[in-house]
Parts: sequence; C-alpha cells; structure tokens
Amino acid sequence: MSQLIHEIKEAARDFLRDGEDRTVIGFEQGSLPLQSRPCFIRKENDLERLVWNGFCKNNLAGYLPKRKGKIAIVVKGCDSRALVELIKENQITRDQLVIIGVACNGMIDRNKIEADMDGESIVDVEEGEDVLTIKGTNSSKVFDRKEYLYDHCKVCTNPVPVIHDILLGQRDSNTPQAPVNDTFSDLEDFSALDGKERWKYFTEEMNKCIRCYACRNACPMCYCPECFVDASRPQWVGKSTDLSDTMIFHLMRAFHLAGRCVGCGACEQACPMGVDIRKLNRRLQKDVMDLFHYKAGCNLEEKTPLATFRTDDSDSFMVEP
Amino acid sequence: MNESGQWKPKIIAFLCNWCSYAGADLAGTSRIQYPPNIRVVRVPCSGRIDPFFILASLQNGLDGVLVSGCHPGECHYLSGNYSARRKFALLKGLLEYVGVEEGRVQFSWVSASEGVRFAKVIEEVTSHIKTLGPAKILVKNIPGGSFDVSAHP
Amino acid sequence: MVYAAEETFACSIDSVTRMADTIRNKGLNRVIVAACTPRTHEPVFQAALREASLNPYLFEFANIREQCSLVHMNEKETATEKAKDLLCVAASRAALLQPLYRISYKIIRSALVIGGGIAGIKAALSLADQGIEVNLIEKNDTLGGLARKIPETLEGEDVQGFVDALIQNAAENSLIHIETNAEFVDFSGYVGNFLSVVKTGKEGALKEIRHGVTIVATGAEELKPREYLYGEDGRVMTLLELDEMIEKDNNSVKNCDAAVFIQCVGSRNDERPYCSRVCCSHSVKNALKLKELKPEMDVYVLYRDMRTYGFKEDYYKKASDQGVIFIRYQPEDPPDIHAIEEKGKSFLRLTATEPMLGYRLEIDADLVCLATASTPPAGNKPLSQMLKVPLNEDGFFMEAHMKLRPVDFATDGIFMCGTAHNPKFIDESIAQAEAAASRAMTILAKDELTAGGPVSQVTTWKCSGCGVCWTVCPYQAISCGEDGISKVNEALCKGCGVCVSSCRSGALDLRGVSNEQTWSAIRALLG
Amino acid sequence: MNSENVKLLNKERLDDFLKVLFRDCIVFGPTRKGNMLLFDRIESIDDIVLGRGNTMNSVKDALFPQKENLFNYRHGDEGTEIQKPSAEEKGMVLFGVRPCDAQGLLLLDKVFGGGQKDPYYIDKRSKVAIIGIACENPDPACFCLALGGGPCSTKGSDLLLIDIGDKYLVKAGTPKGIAFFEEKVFEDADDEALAKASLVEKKAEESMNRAALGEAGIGEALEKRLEKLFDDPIWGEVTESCLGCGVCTYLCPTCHCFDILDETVKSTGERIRIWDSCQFPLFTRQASGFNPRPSSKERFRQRIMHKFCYLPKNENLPGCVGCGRCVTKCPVNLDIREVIKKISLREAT
Repeated sequence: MSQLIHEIKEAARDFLRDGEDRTVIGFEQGSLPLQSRPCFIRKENDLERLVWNGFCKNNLAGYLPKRKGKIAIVVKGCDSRALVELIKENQITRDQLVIIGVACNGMIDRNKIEADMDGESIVDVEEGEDVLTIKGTNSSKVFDRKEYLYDHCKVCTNPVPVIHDILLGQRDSNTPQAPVNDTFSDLEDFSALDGKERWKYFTEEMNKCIRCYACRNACPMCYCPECFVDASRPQWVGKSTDLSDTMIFHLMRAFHLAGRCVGCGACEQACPMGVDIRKLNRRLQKDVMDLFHYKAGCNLEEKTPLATFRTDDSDSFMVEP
Repeated sequence: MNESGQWKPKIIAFLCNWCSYAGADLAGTSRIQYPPNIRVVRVPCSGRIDPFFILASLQNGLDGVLVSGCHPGECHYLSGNYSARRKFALLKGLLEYVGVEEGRVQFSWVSASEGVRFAKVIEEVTSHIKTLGPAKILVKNIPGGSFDVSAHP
Repeated sequence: MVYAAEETFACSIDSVTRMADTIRNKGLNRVIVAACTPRTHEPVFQAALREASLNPYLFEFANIREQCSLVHMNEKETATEKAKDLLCVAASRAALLQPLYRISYKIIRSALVIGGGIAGIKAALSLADQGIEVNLIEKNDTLGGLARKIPETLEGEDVQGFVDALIQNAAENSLIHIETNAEFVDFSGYVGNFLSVVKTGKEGALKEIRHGVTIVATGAEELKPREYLYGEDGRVMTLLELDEMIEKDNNSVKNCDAAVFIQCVGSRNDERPYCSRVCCSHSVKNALKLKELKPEMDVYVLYRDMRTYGFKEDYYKKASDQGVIFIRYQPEDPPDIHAIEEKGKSFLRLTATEPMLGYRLEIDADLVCLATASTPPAGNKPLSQMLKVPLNEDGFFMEAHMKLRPVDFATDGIFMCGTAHNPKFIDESIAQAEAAASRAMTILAKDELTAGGPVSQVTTWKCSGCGVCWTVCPYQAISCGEDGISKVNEALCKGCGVCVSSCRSGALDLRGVSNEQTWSAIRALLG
Repeated sequence: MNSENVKLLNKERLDDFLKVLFRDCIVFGPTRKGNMLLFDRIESIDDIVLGRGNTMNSVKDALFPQKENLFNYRHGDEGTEIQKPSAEEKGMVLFGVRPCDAQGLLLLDKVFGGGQKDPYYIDKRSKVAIIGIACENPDPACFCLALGGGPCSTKGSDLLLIDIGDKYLVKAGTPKGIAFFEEKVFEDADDEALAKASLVEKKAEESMNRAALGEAGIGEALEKRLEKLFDDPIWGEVTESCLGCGVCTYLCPTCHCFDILDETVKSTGERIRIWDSCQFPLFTRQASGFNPRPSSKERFRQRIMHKFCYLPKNENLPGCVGCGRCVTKCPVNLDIREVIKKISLREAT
C-alpha cells in the first residue's frame, strides 16, 4: 500500500513540475476514521496529503465537467469509465488530463461496518490485505474486507481503469484487465418478484428519500446546468417528499442515466438515508446491454445508445393487434 | 368516474401527426367504431415524446398511456421513430420493473392508411386497461384534489 | 374564454369570413375550433386569423369529428364527455400559444454539380436550359466519366458521339462553368445558400463557390478484380478493357478461337452483396460483338443468373441464337482457370461444373472476359461526410426515400443522380439526371425561401453541450455553436422534436408543441 | 442539588413510565427503520431503541416536518374556500432526545416563536414535552462542548435521563419536567446516584474528540472574524470539494429554511411548506435568472455566516449545536469543525 501511495505521489509530482496552472485531484485522509476524501493539490509540498486506501470511495470524475486547465486525476476502474463518457459528452478533453489509474480492490462500505459495531463509535481502523481491524471506543473487531465492500464493488466487472496514462497498483491475476460483460446476477432474485412486491420495495425505499439531491450531485454524469427537478414551466416533478414525486424524480434521473451510468455507486455512497438507488440504474444497465449491447464507459468511439439507433432494434414490446 | 359512479378508464394517446393521427382520421372517415376512452394529443413525431409525457400522465391519474407513430422506415422525419423506439423500450421496461402494471403504458406503429388497425389497437389497449382497473401506482394524491365538498356546501 | 359560437358549416367561406370579423371586432388573440381534423382544415381557419391580422399560429384545433363523433356514434353520453375533454386539451394548449414567425431569406439561384460524367453534364445542361447558372466540377482532367470507355450501347447507339455532343454543349453554354482536376475540399450552409470550397487545376488554387442547390453525380467505377489470373495473364480482361480491344485492335480479337465471359466477378458476394445490374447486358453486347467480328468463334458465358432486363432480353435470345453458349455455375463452386502450354499451343483452361447435369466442363479459351462489379468511388466516403448525407452499406449514396423521394437526400437542397446512387444503364442515368434537375428547380424557381415557425430553439444557459441533439437530429439542423453550446439552424429544422425529447437538461424546446403546452394538455385531462 | 428537580428511575420501571406517556401522548423517539436509526413517531414501546448513538435525522422533524400541509383550498364561483388541517388534540412527547438536539430546539423556538410567530410550530411546541437522554459515549464527530452544550446538558430538555447502571438519574430542566415527577415510577435521588451521574458526565466529556476543532472557539471572536473574512479567498479553498447537496442542512437540528408552494388539481389544491436549503442554487435565484449566490463558495459561506455570525447577532444563539451530523454524513467529509479552525487561524486579508 505505502509503495502505491509513493508511486501516486511521484506521478503527481512529475505532473506538477511539467508546467503552470495544474491541479492534481486525488484523495486525502478525512477527519474521521473510515473516511478518505477528495483533495485538490497545486503545490508540490502539499503532495504529502495524498493517500490511497480502502476508503477512497468518491468518484473524482465528478469534479471534471467544464473544468479548465491541466488536471491529473486519480481514478479507479469505475471512475475511469465515467471519464470515458464525460470525454464523449464534451465535458472535458482528453488532452487536459493526465490519468493516474489505480487498479482497485474494491472500496469498503462504512455503513456496513458501523451497522455491525453495536452502536459503539469507531475511533480507529487498520487496513490489511484481506481484513480490517476496527477499534471502537471500548472494544476492537476484525472484519473480512471482501464481506464489507460496497455492493457495486462486489459486482464490479472491471476494477482496472479502462483509460489511463499511468497504471498503478497490484492486480491479482483473477481481476480482468479489460472490461468484461456483466451477468447482472445480483438482479435475478429481485426481478423474479411479482410487480406488487417490487412496487412495495420501491415504495419503502423512496419513502426514505429526503430529496437532498446528494445522489445527483455526487453523480459524475449529472452535470446539467439545471436539473429537470429544479425546472419550472413546466415543473415536471413536485418538490416535496410526496411518494409519487420522489419516485418520478428517481425514475427520471435513472432514465437520464440510461446508457451513461457507469455503475460507480457514487449515488448510493452519498445518500444519507441508504436509499437503494442503484436498483434502478442496474436494471437500465442490463436492458441497455441486452437491447443495445452497450456498456457505458468502455470505449471512446461507440455512440451512447440513446444518441443513436439501429433500424433493426427490437419491436417486440409493441402492440400488434 | 361518470355520473353513474361506474369507473371508465381514461387513456391518453400521443399520436404522431403524419401516420397515427392520420390513421385515426381515416378510422373516423370510414366510420369504424372503437371505445371512447382515449384522449388524443397530437405531436409532430413519436420522436417528440419525452418520457416525462408518459410519467406525467401516470402521475396525474390517467389510467393508461398509448404512444403511436409511423412504422419503422416510414417516419416522416426519417428516423424520429427509431430514436423514439429506443427510449420507449427502456422506459417500458423500467416502469414495469418498479411495478407499473404491464400494459398500462403501450406503444404501437399505425400508418396513415391503417384506420382499421388503429381501431384494433384502441380496442386492445382499452380492454386490457379495463382488466387492470383504475391506475394507482405513481398517481399523485393531493389532499386538496379530494377537497371535502360535502363539508363545504 | 370571451366568446363562443356555433357554426353549422364552420369551414364554409361565409362562416370563415364571419370568424375573421369576430376576431377583429372582439379583439380575440387565441382561437379554438372544435370540428374536424386539423390535417385538412387547419389552413382554412388559419387563413381566417391571417385575414383578421392575427398571427396564424395562435390557433388550436379540437378534432371532435373524425376522432369523436364519427367513431362513437352510438355512445352519445361518453362521446360528449370525450369531446369536452378534447376541448379542455385544446384550451389548455391555446392559453400557452405564442405567435410564431417565419423568416424569409434570398436564395442563391445557382447550382453545384459534383461529377462530370453523363449524369452530371445532363443535369447541368438541363438546369442551364432553365436559366440557372451551374458550376460543374470534375476530378479528372476531362469530362465524360466512365461513358468515355463505352463505344456503344447494347442497342447499338453511339455513346461516344453522344458524350462528345454533351461535352461540347456544356462547354459552349455560358451559364455552365466547368472545373476539371477539381477536388472538393469543404462544404457548409443550407438549402438556398451553400458555400463550397474547391481545389482547382494542377496548381490547386482554392475556389469558393456559392450555390443554392447541390447535385451529387460522382458516378461509379469498374472493379479491377484479384481473381481469375487478372493482371497476371494478358488474355484476361474486364468488360471495358474488351470494349477497348474490340474498338482499337480487332485483329487480336479475330485471332481468338474461343472466348469465355465470367459473370458476377466481385458482385453478389459477401464483400459486395449487390447486383451490378449492367454487366449481364454488357457481356451479351460484347459476346454479340465477338460473334459479329468472327462468327466461328466459340463464345461462352459462365453466369449465375442472367439478368438482361426488359427488352434487353431480346439480345440475350439473339446471342444464344447466334451460338453463344450460356453455362450456369454455382457461387460455392466457381470456375477454375489455368494457363496451359500444350503441344506448342498456349491457352487458358477453364473448368466449371454445370449444376443441372453435374458434369465437369473444360473450356480452352484464348480470351477470358470478366464481368466485374461496378463499385463506388473511394471519394464517396469523404464527400458524404462533408455533405453530411448518407451512403448505403455498399458505399453508394442513399436517397431520402426509395419510393417517395428517389433523387433527394434527407437534407434539403441536395440531390443525386447517375451511378453515384447505384449501378445503372446510361438511359437510366439520364432520366435520373433530368429528375434531379427538376427537383432542384422546385427550389431554384423561387426567389426566396422561408424558415423558422414551429422549430426547435435552445435556451443557451441550460445547454451543457453534451451533443446528444447534434447526433439525433435527422437533418443536421443542430450543431455545436460558440463555447460548445448547441445552436439550431432554422432553415434546416423540420420541427420533429426528437432533439427536445433527447435533451436531458431541458435546453431545447419545440415552438408550437412546447413541453409546457403538452404538460398542461395532460393536466387538462385530470379529474 | 435541589431534590425536587432530580429523581431516580429504576430501569425496570422505565416501561411503566413509557406506558403513561403512550397513554396520554403521541410519542416520538429513536427507532429502527431498516438498517437506519431514525427519530420518528413510535406506536409501541418495543420500537424504542436506546443506546445506539444519535439518530440519522434530528428531532426537528417532529415539530418542523419536511412537508407540512398549511391548508387546502378550492376556487369556486363564490371566491376561494379554505380548509385548515385539523390540529392534533393529544399532547406530544419527544423521548430519548440527545442533549444536542434538545438544545437545537431552543433556536427553533426563537425563529418560529420569537418576533415572528409561526402558528403551526407554536401549536405543536405548546403540546410537546422533551425527554432527553444523556450521551455516555459521544461520537468522534461530536463537538457539543464547543457550543455550550454537553453530553449531559439539560438545555432544551424538560427531563434528562442519565444512565447510571441499573437506574437513570432524571434531571428536570423545566416546570413541565418537574410535573412528570407526579408519576409514582420515580424515586428520590441519593448522593451516590448523583456522584455516579457526574462521573458518567466527566467520562463522556473527557472521551470527546477535540482535535478537529483545536483551540478554535465558537463565539464573539469567531463572529467578528467572519465579518472581516466575507470576501476572503478562504471560501473558495474550503468549498472546492463541496457537491452542493442538501445533506448538511437537512440533517441539521437547527437549519430551518423553508419554501411554500401550492399543489393544484384543477380548481382545488393544497398549500404546503417544505424544507429548503441555502445550499441549493434555486434558493437565491431571482426571477430575472440572476443568482447572487452562484456557486458553492457563496452558498457554503452563507451557511457558516448564518450559523456563527448572523444568528448569534440576531438571536444571540449560534445556529449549531455540535451534533456532528453534517460531519459524518457529508458525502465528501467536508468537516465544519475544520472550516471553523481554518477560519480562526486565518489572518484577515
């Protein structure tokens, strides 16, 4: 780990030395245990702040849209997929970027750990290859790293960045180097439920939502100057926590991410209420794969599926009297 | 609801001006009878249909939504219906996934010469939605909407 | 709602006049008619608004005839409920109607024709005859194109004489400006107002050409095959090369005792699935020529399907009457060819299986002619990208609609003719050239065009420049403007609204069918 | 310590006490929803969850809900009819309130019950009793001490329960609190219990993390400094990572900004009040499209200014109680304590 951090710092250092008006976007230690957070570095002596560990969860690509100047950015597999889509959607240009790719071993879900601490608050953490040792106020516990990863990390099919200028970090042999197709096995059980049960599930989830828009603002692909939910004339979606309004906000947001969502889980990480937002995005990812054979963020040439069409796309869902 | 208090579905139909709307006109001039539950909104092209139109229709308590455009390859705007078809396929899947009953929202191709087909589509969609009953899912209930009239003669 | 009236025949002249008067007298600023279908009658009532000097787009139609009374004849009550709803929808939309204006702009009454083959020249002449100035650009140093290589048609018409005459007429016509050795380098603008940049002459000076319409006539080429020893053995040649040989030295032809034509070389295969249309007739033509030069010559045609269209069938019959032998072969079992030296004689031995008898046949020939595919010029791709018009899978230019708009492109003001579209006979190319010219005249006959009205518009501060609208627009009417923000070209926009429904940030809206109008139409159906 | 406002409650009698509360009142308290601890309405005693740290949402939700119906209306031929929501007759108890949240209510009282009286809030407030519970082990994100509160502070509570093993030491902060002592579930407090309680308090206070805030104090000095730093580049620096979401303000026990809107169906509708957040661009965007707070920089500055400069000035209470919710729940861990520290170290430019 420390070797990796060193390499990240060196890569960043070379970049800063290369010229003026340059920013490194990476991670620094947060103010609480189990928290690393985004940081912006412009001076060489600040490089010491850079860290890399199992808590570098944020998708830093979200800071790129419309940013000026040269940027070196530290990316995981999912973040790099967001980069690809952002470049395709003209939000940033490839030549502005020096991409410091880090092969990712999955990020640890703080909430899952806290839930298993019996209300004891966490004071410190020690991160090993496979286990985490968590020190609480009066006891300490050992957790299996893999068990406590974010759900989206558990189903991640390409933890190794798809584009990068520098690629760092160990890749254990069984992590695929290039994007592979997703099986979406995590959706099977839920899809098997009947409509009423699925509606019940989403009702419970959406009733938790407090409309703070952390999901939207954390999403690297949500960069609209004005979100539909803030629009008036017409005001498509009501602003209150009314179930129907909340549901339509999340449905429409998911739809706007169709073929663009890279599955980085930023939405779910940001949500304070633990709403299962990804359930919607995952389904659309699956449909986009099944219907249009497209996986977001995997190459710079392919058009995003809703910006194009094939004359032989399926009609099977339509009424045939 | 009507005076007799018996439920009659109200279905909104977005028809493209060049094919399906013309098909509906032909059904009319040929006096083909079909259920009176649909309310037509004319749009230039099925490609004009924003998913919001469909969600807003459901939220506002309409019992069904039909979107109809030109057959593939016959779009007056060349590829409008192709772009639309991709949106529709995803939206339909998503809505049914969250629990909107299958058939609550439907899509069809009807050309200007297919008056009979248009009537058939309406028959089918209407009868299907009758079996589903009044829409509940995604419908927004505003207390003011059910303003207690009796309490305020 | 300040005024409502009932009319028995709302569209009759007197009631329309009455409507105009009412609008004027009552100072109405939005008008709704609940009657039949807007598809036929909207213009009638819009005329009334115009008559009353009210913007015609401030009109809304509720179709309670075709889509209500006529289709629910036996359900008075529910039909009436529906009619009320339809009126509510109309009213809610009407409340949000905005006056729309069409801007008119002068058109440049001249044409650019790309390609100086028969189709190109013919189109140019036809336009010039109608008083239109034409710029005719040709990439080679002479006009005439592929036809230059064809001595005469199957029917025996003199092609060269015809082409010479065409070229001379073009050259002498003061309205036609010919540029040879010209290379097309840039293209911009819209119908009535295009700007092309052409690199001309040997020294490659850049020339700007302003024109109102564009005609694509880039022609086709004859495939130079890899198969059948072509290029290795001088006795193997293509149809056009045989044409030339027959023209220039028929002695070496007369020395041949046996000749074999092989059809569908490089066509109707995986690489080029299309039929090249002309080669069957072409082979029959040359087979007859050979028989004419040397009746005792053995002439064979190895074919997959003989496709001598229409009356060309007569020549097929004539050929077989004259002893030309037509032998079928299967694509999976094509003929073999070997150069053989035997007893001091050198010839080409072809072996092929006759599918019906199943016999393996051997033909020794001194001349083998390959009927090769007509292929699109390599230049088509860059040109199609510059003009932003589509090619089909085969690399030929693709029309807007096979039946309804056979010589148009989807983009207004750009047309096509000749073999640029796909392989054709000369007479077909000529017909298409005339067609393209007359389609072009429908624009050039006007002094000005109008644009705008019910088209898309951009709210710039809401646009993120993601570019989805640039790609979904079927007409290339939206493009990247300053600082990456989308801009609509009103002259190209047809108002389909695909861009609007694709725009996530709500930066686009469609005048006349705005999001807000549709929203309130939906709300009008509440309760 | 005067014995009439301190009693003991044997843990075995807690349920009896709660039964009384459920009998007479609507009870809110900490309860589980999925894997989340929320402060919400509680139907039965078994749903109360104690000793699991503080709730995700603050207690303000009970008195100032995220969505509140103000009235229904109908536009008729004879003008507009108004239908007021039927007010709740029963009393209300907020049980298991953390001292920080209880203290937060003191600010809401000033905002909604001060110069401008808000009938909706006041009505609920007049019927509510606040029964707090002390924090035996505060979270690393807590900093209530810096705001004049503490893990065992009674500010804002009518009653405060301090866990001293098999019993609770119960302090009454108000006459309303003292009134509860009528119930026979309470026993008199002895010195041993008081000693235990102060030990709990001491232990809790010592365990609190002071590093993040450092020497920086919250008070007049900070207030003055903030005034000077309004145009300082520091705001750009500290907010570079801010996502501009509403988590910090929506989970905050003192944030109280709201928006009022009408939701209409044809001629009838309801007027509702919903939370709004100074962190949203729409909060200050004007009809012209101009926005005086165009970016996170200005919005975040407003949040800090409001909490530590404007409110202290106008209501002489800070808009923060150190509950730490904004610290733990911020998606990018933008820590308000560190910001205050940076500000107090910043030389005004």
